[in-house]
Amino acid sequence: GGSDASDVSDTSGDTQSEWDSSNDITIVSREEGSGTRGAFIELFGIEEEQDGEKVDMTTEEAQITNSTSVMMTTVAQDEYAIGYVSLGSLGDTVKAVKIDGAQATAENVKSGTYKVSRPFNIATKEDLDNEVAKDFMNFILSEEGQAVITDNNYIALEDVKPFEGTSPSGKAVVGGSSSVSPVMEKLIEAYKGVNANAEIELQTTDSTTGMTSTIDGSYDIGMASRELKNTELSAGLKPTVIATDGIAVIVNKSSTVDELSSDQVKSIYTGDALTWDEVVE
Amino acid sequence: MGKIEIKNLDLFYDDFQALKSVNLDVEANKITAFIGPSGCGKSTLLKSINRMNDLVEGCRIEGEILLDNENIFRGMDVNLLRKRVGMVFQKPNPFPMSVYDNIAFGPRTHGVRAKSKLDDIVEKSLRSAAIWEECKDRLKKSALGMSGGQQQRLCIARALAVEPEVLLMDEPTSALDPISTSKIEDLALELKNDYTIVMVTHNMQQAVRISDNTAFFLLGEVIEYNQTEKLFSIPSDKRTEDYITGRFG
Amino acid sequence: MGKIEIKNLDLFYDDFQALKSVNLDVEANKITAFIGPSGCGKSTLLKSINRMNDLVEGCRIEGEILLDNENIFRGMDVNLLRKRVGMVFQKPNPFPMSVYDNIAFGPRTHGVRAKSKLDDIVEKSLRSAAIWEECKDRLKKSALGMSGGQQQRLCIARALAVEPEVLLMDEPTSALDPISTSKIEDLALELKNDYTIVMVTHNMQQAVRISDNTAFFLLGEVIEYNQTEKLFSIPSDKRTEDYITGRFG
Amino acid sequence: MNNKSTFGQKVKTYLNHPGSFIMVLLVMLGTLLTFAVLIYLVVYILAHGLPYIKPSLFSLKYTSENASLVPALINTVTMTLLSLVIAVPLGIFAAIFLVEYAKRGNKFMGIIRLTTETLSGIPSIVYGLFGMLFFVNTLGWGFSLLAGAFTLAIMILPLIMRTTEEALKSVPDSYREGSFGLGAGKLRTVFHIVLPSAVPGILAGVILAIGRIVGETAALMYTAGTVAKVPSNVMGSGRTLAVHMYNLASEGLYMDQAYATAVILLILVVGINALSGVIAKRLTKV
Amino acid sequence: MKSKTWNEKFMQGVFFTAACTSVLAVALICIFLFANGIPAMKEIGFIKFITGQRWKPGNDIYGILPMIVGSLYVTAGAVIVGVPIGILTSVFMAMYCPKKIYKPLKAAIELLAGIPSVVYGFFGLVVLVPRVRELGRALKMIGLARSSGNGNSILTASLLLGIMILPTIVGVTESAIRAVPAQYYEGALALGATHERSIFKVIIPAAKSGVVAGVVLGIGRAIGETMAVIMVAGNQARMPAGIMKGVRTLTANIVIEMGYAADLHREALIATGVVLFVFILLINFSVALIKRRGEREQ
Ligand SMILES: Nc1ncnc2c1ncn2[C@@H]1O[C@H](COP(=O)(O)OP(=O)(O)OP(=O)(O)O)[C@@H](O)[C@H]1O
Ligand SMILES: Nc1ncnc2c1ncn2[C@@H]1O[C@H](COP(=O)(O)OP(=O)(O)OP(=O)(O)O)[C@@H](O)[C@H]1O
Ligand SMILES: [Mg+2]
Ligand SMILES: [Mg+2]
Repeated sequence: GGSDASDVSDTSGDTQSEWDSSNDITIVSREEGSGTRGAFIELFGIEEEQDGEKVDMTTEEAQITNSTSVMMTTVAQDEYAIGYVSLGSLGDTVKAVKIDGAQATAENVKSGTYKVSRPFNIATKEDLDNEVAKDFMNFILSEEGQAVITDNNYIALEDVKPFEGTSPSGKAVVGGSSSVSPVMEKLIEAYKGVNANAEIELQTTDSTTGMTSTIDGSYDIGMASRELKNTELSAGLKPTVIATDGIAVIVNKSSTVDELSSDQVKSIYTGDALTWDEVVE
Repeated sequence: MGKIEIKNLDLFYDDFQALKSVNLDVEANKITAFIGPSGCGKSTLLKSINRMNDLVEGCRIEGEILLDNENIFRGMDVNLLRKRVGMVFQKPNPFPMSVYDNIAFGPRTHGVRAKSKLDDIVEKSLRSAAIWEECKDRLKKSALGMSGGQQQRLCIARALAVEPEVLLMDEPTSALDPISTSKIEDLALELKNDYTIVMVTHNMQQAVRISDNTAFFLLGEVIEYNQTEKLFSIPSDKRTEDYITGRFG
Repeated sequence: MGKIEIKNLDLFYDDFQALKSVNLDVEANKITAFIGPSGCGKSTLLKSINRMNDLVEGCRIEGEILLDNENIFRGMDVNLLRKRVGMVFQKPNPFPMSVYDNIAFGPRTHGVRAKSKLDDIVEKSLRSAAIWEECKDRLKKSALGMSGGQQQRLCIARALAVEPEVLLMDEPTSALDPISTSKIEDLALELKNDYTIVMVTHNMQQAVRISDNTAFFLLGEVIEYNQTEKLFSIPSDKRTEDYITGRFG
Repeated sequence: MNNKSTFGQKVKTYLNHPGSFIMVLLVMLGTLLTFAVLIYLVVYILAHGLPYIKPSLFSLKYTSENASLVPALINTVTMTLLSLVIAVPLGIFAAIFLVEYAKRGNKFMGIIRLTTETLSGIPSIVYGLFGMLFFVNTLGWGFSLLAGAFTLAIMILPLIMRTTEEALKSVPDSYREGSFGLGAGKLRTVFHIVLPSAVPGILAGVILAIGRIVGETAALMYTAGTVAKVPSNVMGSGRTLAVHMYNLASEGLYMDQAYATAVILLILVVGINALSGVIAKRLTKV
Repeated sequence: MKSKTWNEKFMQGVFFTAACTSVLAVALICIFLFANGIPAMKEIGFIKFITGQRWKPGNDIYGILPMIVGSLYVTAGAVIVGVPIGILTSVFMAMYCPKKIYKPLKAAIELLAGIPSVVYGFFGLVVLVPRVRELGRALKMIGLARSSGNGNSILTASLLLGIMILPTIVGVTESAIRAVPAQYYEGALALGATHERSIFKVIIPAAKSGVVAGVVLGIGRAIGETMAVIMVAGNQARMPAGIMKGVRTLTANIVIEMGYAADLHREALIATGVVLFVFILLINFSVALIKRRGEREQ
């Protein structure tokens, strides 16, 4: 991976004063529909059931961004901010807090002590007939493929077998979620190492485009950082989980907060707690 | 019978009548001068002769102009008309290209392609316009680099290159210095042997110096048309007299 | 001793010398005419008198111009100079605002704020420029809607509104019809009782009709400066004679 | 002696006219602000990007390791050429119609004016949506350079039309009269006299258009896609430099490379502007 | 006029066809946007869509009033920031700038227009946001504001957009000023007016319609700007709550959610595009009106 979201945390990092918990919390969230947000609100119980409908209770005051880097930069600059990012994107400009006592690491996700995670999905049509795509899928789900996943701080699947490729030649198009895209890029590069005949094109768009384009055939493999919707499943898409991604809750480095409980996170994100001293003492 | 016969010409710019039943015969191989105060319609009439007014939107013409007895508004190809009736403008307007290409533009337009033929035409036209000596060494250079007077003679040469029969000149010297002016006047006197020349001028002395016939215009009408000598010595109309003695204009 | 004394004035546009050691005294309460062929420097000298040439980049002046014995290039606030020496241009240039605001612009510039005072000035100036009757009912309407002749008189009124001592006019009638021209000429004759007037004209008859003194320019030099009558009847220089008899220009 | 107001005289003038003094201060202040912001921006980009311009950034192939911008650069050039090939002839011809052929007061001309102005005001995000709905989905071109190029072509069309129109209008009528006076027809006049004189102006418009193409993101994300390599043909997807930079930046993993790319983009923009100046000068010299 | 060769006629046809493309393009854009946006508006309820104050796509609640108001606020802010500076700069460029430095300055302004909006976005995020945040906290400390906001706010977005519309305003206004006949300026000077008085009392009023057109074009740019605003505006989909608080614009709404939207949500976003498009149409019509009035006055 490259470097940090921003080296400019120091613009406000010239901490003129001590971290003061009486300040308003700057809440940063991802956009509605984003896989990261979906997983986040579900796992922290921010999503509530009302009249048989799930309602996202995230406070309207939460600042919204559709980009991980904006999220990281904002939290890195603002001493009183809180946000969340994929574990794979976590850099050292921000601080990940412990949730219910558990550190946000791949091991803890795997062992189940850190519960905030979501699946990375790929989806294909049920009748996928692109040999390269099939072979590539096998690669992803193999030992070699999963090693790439682990290398990039995501949580690999269990019980995988070594790759037995058929080295078909041809072209496949993979496209969709920008969260999955960085690791997919690494997977493609690794796959080219074992099968030079294949050409795989990567389209970084978004989960929905990934799914719709797979349905209409312009992608062979779609990527989604969320669960598939019913309309997508009924259109003939078959999802496959290729990895698990932890979601780290992040705060500014100068924050004195190191640990939060699920309920505290929930009360922040539902807008019940407005200043830090309402959450921590 | 004249080379050009203008009969009952009315010309309107939209609703404004710029020419009022003008009748005028232009004699072949003579210089005819149009004089009159600003806005009286001199340029308008001149431009009608080679139908440059076609370009003006809202310009409407009634009456006829005959060139060698042929009505120029009926069935005559306007491009051929303009080839036969060349024009030189008040402000020298050489194209922004080389001297050579300026002269060759006309012949090329009318289908002359052969290099040798073009060379001949260019030299001949420049000679006729008395500017060959000055620019034979800079034929490939931009025409815009020449002085105003040279540019104007170049424009005359350009007009001559398509071998016209009539040459219309709209105040060809008004933007020029005295020396260039007299060069162009000499040139006009020379050219009238081969061409019929109609010239608008605001300089009455110029009309006296070079023209054979003079027409005096006022508010779109031809007030008086006569041999130049007569018109200036014994004007038959009071308004002509007022004008040539400088009482207005 | 004149109202304006021009002493050894040399003027350069970059390297080109447009005026060559000009010496000229302009008498108070007289009309002084500048005549000469195009490009001889008439406008240039006129503009020097109220330093409008300052605007031209690369324009350099040597010599002096005295207004009431004070050097206009030294220590005189150029804005106050221009208040004292008003100017009327060849093309009428009323501002794109109402007639009233056009006239009031100058007084307001010089600090007059009171409505009643402004009203007075506007009426007085328009009357002096002989245009009050024509526009008293349309004071609030745009000045651009007036005819060319009216616009020019409006510009004169505008110049008068700041109570200048000298009035410079650069071919003020050349864009106008005969009737407007004669109105402006009458106006000039009237105004000279209160103002010193310097006027450029390309119409020699106009100079004869209205000016007291005439200067004849050629290639940046004053060839002859004399009482108008004398200059036109017994020119002392051959070139003057050639010019006024129309041998060139 | 000089007739120009000396500094001392100027000060005196301003002392006499305090209102003018305030205005001149305001003008200077406003201008200073504008250029201060500009300089800050440029320095900011350079400071963040220059240190990260490394040879690996210019590898022939993009990988997640080198974040090379070469494919994106090639795509940018291709995209620019494609869009220009579509938009420039259309724009020039349309402008010729408006200036040389359409009659004054023509109703149709009013409509064209209005639509071109509308086009030039449409935000690029709306172009993106339209391009996706029309070229990508309805025409079935998929995410492709071609879909992107057509979208951009529509986007820059008004710019080309407008500048060409201005350029044609600024050709003195005396040239046209001269040509007609020699018996040349309209077509010959337009192509041999008017157009050549208008070339510098048209070129300026084309340069402006290139600037817009190079800097465009929103309209391309939904039409040309974001594949980080050079597609084998125009029906393939590829990302331009600006999109490349956006992608590098959005996941926060490649911020340094993103700034380095921004530097290259900036250099490109400056280069294009400078080039236009040079070409225009050449051409006007004849 | 009568006997045109076939060639002339053919080419005239070609020119005419080319001139029609812009009409065709606008028609296509209208058709495709409307065809995709209108059904969603119908389903949601046109009035509910435009005047609804809540936007919760997860629960099929689509009200874009907050975004409409947000766009208006941010644009107004951009105008307040950008217009005075832009006009003053254009006055400098047209009336003060020494010839020698004109070219580089002009090129610099063109450069300002050529910087991709993503770069502006990061600039805003890293440079403007912290400054505004500090300002907010300072205001709260001295008791001038109840809530400090966190830097991503209407104010920040306005500042950034104000900068981004500068080149548009400077460009158009400068040429409008230059188009004013020099005679007006000379006329004013000859009456003893100073340079400044001539400019601000005669030239700028004479260039009024051009200046206004430039401002309106700037407004168009500000409303349409996307990539940069997203990064600094906070993007809260609720009614704007003060200039130190965040806001979501119409464009941001589209770009932020397009990626994950499906079905009605996606159509609602396209409908947002339709609303944006209508805004731009209104702006363009007003520019056309202003211009026409300006021409009539001349
Ligand atoms: N294209 C046009 N549209 C409308 N009116 C025009 C047009 N051209 C000329 N006129 C008007 O027609 C009248 C005659 O104009 P013309 O140019 O023929 O005058 P002129 O005698 O050549 O004057 P000058 O000595 O100033 O050249 C003028 O009143 C002029 O305003
Ligand atoms: N701004 C300028 N820069 C360079 N040269 C100039 C400038 N203004 C005038 N000239 C030159 O100075 C000379 C005198 O010009 P001026 O305008 O004073 O002539 P004029 O006598 O008023 O002529 P006209 O009768 O044509 O108005 C001319 O050769 C002209 O080309
Ligand atoms: Mg004429
Ligand atoms: Mg003059």
